Amino acid sequence: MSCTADDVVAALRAGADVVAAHRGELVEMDREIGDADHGENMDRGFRAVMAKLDTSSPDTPAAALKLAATVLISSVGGASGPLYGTALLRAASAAGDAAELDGPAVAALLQSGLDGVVARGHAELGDKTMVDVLVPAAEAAGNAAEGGQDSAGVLRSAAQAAQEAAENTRPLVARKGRASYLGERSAGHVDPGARSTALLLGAFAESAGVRS
Amino acid sequence: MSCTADDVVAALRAGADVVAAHRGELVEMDREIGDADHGENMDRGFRAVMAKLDTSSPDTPAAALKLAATVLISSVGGASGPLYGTALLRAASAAGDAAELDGPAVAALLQSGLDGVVARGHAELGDKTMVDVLVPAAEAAGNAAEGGQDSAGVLRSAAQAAQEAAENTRPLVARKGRASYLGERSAGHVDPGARSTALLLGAFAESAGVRS
Amino acid sequence: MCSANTPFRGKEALGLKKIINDPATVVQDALRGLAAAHPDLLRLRADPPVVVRADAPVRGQVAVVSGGGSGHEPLHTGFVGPGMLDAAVPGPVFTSPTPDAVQAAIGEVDGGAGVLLLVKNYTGDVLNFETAAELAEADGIEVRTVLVDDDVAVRDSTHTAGRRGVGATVLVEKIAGAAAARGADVRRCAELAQRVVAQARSMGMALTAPTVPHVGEPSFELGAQEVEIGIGIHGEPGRSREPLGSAEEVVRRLLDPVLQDLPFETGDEVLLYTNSMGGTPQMELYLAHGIAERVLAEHGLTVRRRLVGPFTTSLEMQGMSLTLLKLDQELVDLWDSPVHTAALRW
Amino acid sequence: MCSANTPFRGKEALGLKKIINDPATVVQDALRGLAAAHPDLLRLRADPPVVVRADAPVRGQVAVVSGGGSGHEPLHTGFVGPGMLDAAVPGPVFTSPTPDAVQAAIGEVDGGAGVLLLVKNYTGDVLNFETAAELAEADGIEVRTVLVDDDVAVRDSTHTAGRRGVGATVLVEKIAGAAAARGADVRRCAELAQRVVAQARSMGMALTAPTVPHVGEPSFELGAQEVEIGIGIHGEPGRSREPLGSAEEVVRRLLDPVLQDLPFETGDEVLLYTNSMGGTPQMELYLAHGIAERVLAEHGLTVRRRLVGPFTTSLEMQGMSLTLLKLDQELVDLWDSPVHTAALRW
Ligand SMILES: Nc1ncnc2c1ncn2[C@@H]1O[C@H](COP(=O)(O)OP(=O)(O)O)[C@@H](O)[C@H]1O
Ligand SMILES: Nc1ncnc2c1ncn2[C@@H]1O[C@H](COP(=O)(O)OP(=O)(O)O)[C@@H](O)[C@H]1O
Ligand SMILES: [Mg+2]
Ligand SMILES: [Mg+2]
Ligand SMILES: [Mg+2]
Ligand SMILES: [Mg+2]
Repeated sequence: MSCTADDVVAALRAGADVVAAHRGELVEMDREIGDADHGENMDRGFRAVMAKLDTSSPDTPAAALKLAATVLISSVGGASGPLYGTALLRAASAAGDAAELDGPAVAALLQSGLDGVVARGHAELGDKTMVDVLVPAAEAAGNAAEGGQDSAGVLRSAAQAAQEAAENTRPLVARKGRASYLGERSAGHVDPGARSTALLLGAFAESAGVRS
Repeated sequence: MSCTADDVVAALRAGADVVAAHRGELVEMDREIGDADHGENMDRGFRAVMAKLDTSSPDTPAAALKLAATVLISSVGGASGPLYGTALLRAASAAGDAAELDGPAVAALLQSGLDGVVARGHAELGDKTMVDVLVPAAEAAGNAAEGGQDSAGVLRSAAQAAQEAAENTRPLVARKGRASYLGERSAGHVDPGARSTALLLGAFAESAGVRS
Repeated sequence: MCSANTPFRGKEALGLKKIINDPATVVQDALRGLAAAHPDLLRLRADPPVVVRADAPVRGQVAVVSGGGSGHEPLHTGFVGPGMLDAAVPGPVFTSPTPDAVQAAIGEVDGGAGVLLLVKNYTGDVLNFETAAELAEADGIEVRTVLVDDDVAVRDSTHTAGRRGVGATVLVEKIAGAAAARGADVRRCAELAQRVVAQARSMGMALTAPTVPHVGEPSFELGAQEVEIGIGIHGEPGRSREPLGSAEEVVRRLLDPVLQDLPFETGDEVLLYTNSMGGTPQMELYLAHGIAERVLAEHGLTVRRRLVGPFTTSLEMQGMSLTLLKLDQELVDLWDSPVHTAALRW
Repeated sequence: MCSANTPFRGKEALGLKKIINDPATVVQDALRGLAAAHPDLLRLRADPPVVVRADAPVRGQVAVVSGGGSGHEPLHTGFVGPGMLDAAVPGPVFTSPTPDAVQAAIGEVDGGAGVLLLVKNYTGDVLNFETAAELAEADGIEVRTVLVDDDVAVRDSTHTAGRRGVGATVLVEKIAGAAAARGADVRRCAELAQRVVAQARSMGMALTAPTVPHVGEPSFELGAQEVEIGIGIHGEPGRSREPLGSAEEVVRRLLDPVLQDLPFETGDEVLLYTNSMGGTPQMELYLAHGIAERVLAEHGLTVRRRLVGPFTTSLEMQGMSLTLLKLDQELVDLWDSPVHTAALRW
């Protein structure tokens, strides 16, 4: 199976649902090592994306991704808004005007998204940010695509890697983002942005799996 | 026995001790229906009186009372400072230049003090103030003096009446002083100024009893 | 000696969570900081402490003096300076200053044109300032006293202590100070102050209680969603305890009795003073102010002047009060006159 | 739709003890009150909300714009007006505004002489303002950005997010605004702002935590006598937890790292800014200020200018920060230049 514009929209809806369901958890995680708004920010952003999708129907995957990107940038604020926004913008560029995305295309999208986040936020692996999830997720996606998986399979692999990678941020000492102000005291907590990335990838994969 | 300048000074010392010992209680009583400073105010004032007595030795009862009055006025602040100060000033005037005070003289002093408080604060019986203690105390003192008691006996009668009168302020609704702002909610608490008056009269009586 | 038996309870013993050294010296320590911060505006006369305008006495000009217990800052010390107070007399926390402190203040600022005492109507303040006025008059200084009693939370009656002075105090100090700066005589300054008192009404509420340093525990206890309506500014409990409700409800509960009391009428022009009790953040205060402006517009009142901020506080207490002053052109002009103090400046 | 599954948690559900109507609209509601209170100074552009100087754009003058998450009031909205900010962009509570809000602000105030963006150094603010600057430049507006990063509680390094912007922000806004009002070009305004950043250092502490309206519980928990040293202004926990100690100890714990960092040296002239985090009453703040003046004198520093008050706050958080700015005559002159805003005026 390949991934159409409708599939991307469905994935975004699944993303909005998972963010809404985990809003409190993400706020609490950010309260521990940040400023207690990550769940609020993400929820505000994804609600805005949903509201926008009520009145517009993007006709390519790229258009859907770009819509989400611009709405997130103009509604989230905070660090995560521009970072997720950039990731989706870059993914949209990578999707070009294709009507459907196959496994390798989805893997390439993820890699582009990751590159966008790094270009914007300058975080390295181990800085305890969403990058710590995106790197192994993009790598797993690439491997799955090389192994001949379709778009749903690629997303499944990315989501699995992401799940574990988010948990692996727990022992790290943050060097980027607000948690870095805590120094050593940031260790012992999962990074909220890492967690939301894993949640989103999980929701995307599940949505793709159901529809495929 | 009659009451000399030294006896007045000893009574003031006993007053300072009882105020210091009940400082917290008076603060707590004032916290309930006032602004939580009556114990603090009285303690500050009586410490100042003691400090003054370290360097001066009044040679008549009137001089001792006047010393206490002026120090209280210039160190207590709040409502109780001018009221106790005025009471002692009036008592000093009533004492004239007598070297010793007999029973009737002590009773007259108490009445003068009460008159001063009423002149200054315009409180009536039942307004839930120190007046509610001073009125029965002065009356008991007058009766005791008429009954032939000496100064110690007069003070003992005043103190006994005061003790009961303070407790009797509990059900009253305050109409003067800070507790009046509470309206009906002031009922159910003993008035702190009534309590400090009873404590002071008790200490004066005990001091007189010991020395006589 | 008694002092040996009762060593002063220090900050640690009280478990006080405050940025202070010693509850016994907190007022003086804060005054030293105030004087250090504003050497151009004021100076500190020590023992009894009085905050005096730097260039006092101003010859030939009425001196305006106020004071009262500490813990309401910037009231009164933050209002010392040209166009407002010539001196402020800070008592201990929530306790009136003594007559000799007030007398010292009068002595520092009397410029030969008389002294106006602005006194919040609390028994302690009234009695202590009264004595000081008598002493100063005995020294040949012309003294007038105006009592401020604007708090509609307290039922007024000749048989009670009367209403408390709260928010209107700042307005009275500003307007009387402006009149003095313009050369009005002491009688006229007192008349204007009296007019502000007559035309101003206030009502306050608290979400939390203040903790007086020497007491060490909150002045009253409130439930998680309970507020004190009709709170004073001394940590004295309010008139009633009620559930918090929305900001809209809070503002209406404060404004309704204020509007009825004077009464304020359609077409009146007013000054609206939205005051934080200290701990309420600016976000909540402006939010409440916006609602109050809307409610007054509903009543056909025109808000011509505003004051929003923590000006009449009760230590760290969270809560707010609303004060309405009926304006006329003369009061507007006096309000607009220049003022240069630590807390109000234009 | 997801919104049906997660109805916004209202004030009652959260058990919030705040004077607000709804956590979802608290920022807008407060801005409406601000605009109602200061019609002469500023106006509110709605959706995205931007607070704009009443007479903007000022033709031919550099426009100075700042912003960031709400909850730090009067920062930044209280500093909009002649001599300081042309616009402030308030984000949600403790959350950076979005690029389109910043872009809207730039559009409202650009007077043809370029726009200076003053941005506190937090990843979110940096990224969102950066995007806005790119968008404005694409529209042909000359934009310069100066990052404020004065918090010595955060160790600086190229491998981290860098230092936070805290107290110095007010000083930068005042001085850059004064330069713009005097007709300096945008390059020069940016240079001056940069110089203030380079010469300013801050350190803060908290006695209590703020409660973000949409969160409903305090941002961190502290023991009865515990304080957070090196606190930020977003409810993010500080660098370490320590026993409170005396005010003297508190002030030294804040000043020592500040003094060492620049370093400040004997003979330096400085501006000392003693800031309340919101809930700390003025009495404690001035008390701490007085100690700080004394400690600086011990180090041979001359305090030439002061600012004392709640200007860089974190909702109702109790605590304080100290900021030291090394002065030269040019900075003193710019500091002294007229300013007319809701929160600073002279
Ligand atoms: N420089 C960065 N690079 C990548 N991710 C970052 C960076 N800074 C922060 N983040 C991510 O953003 C998350 C925080 O987002 P959020 O709480 O919404 O914004 P803010 O920190 O502005 O409050 C962090 O948990 C982290 O994963
Ligand atoms: N008008 C008055 N007449 C007589 N006593 C009064 C009057 N007003 C107050 N008091 C007494 O003063 C006491 C309070 O004293 P204190 O707490 O020291 O002063 P304040 O009320 O100014 O804080 C009251 O308990 C009451 O007994
Ligand atoms: Mg956050
Ligand atoms: Mg009292
Ligand atoms: Mg008192
Ligand atoms: Mg944030």
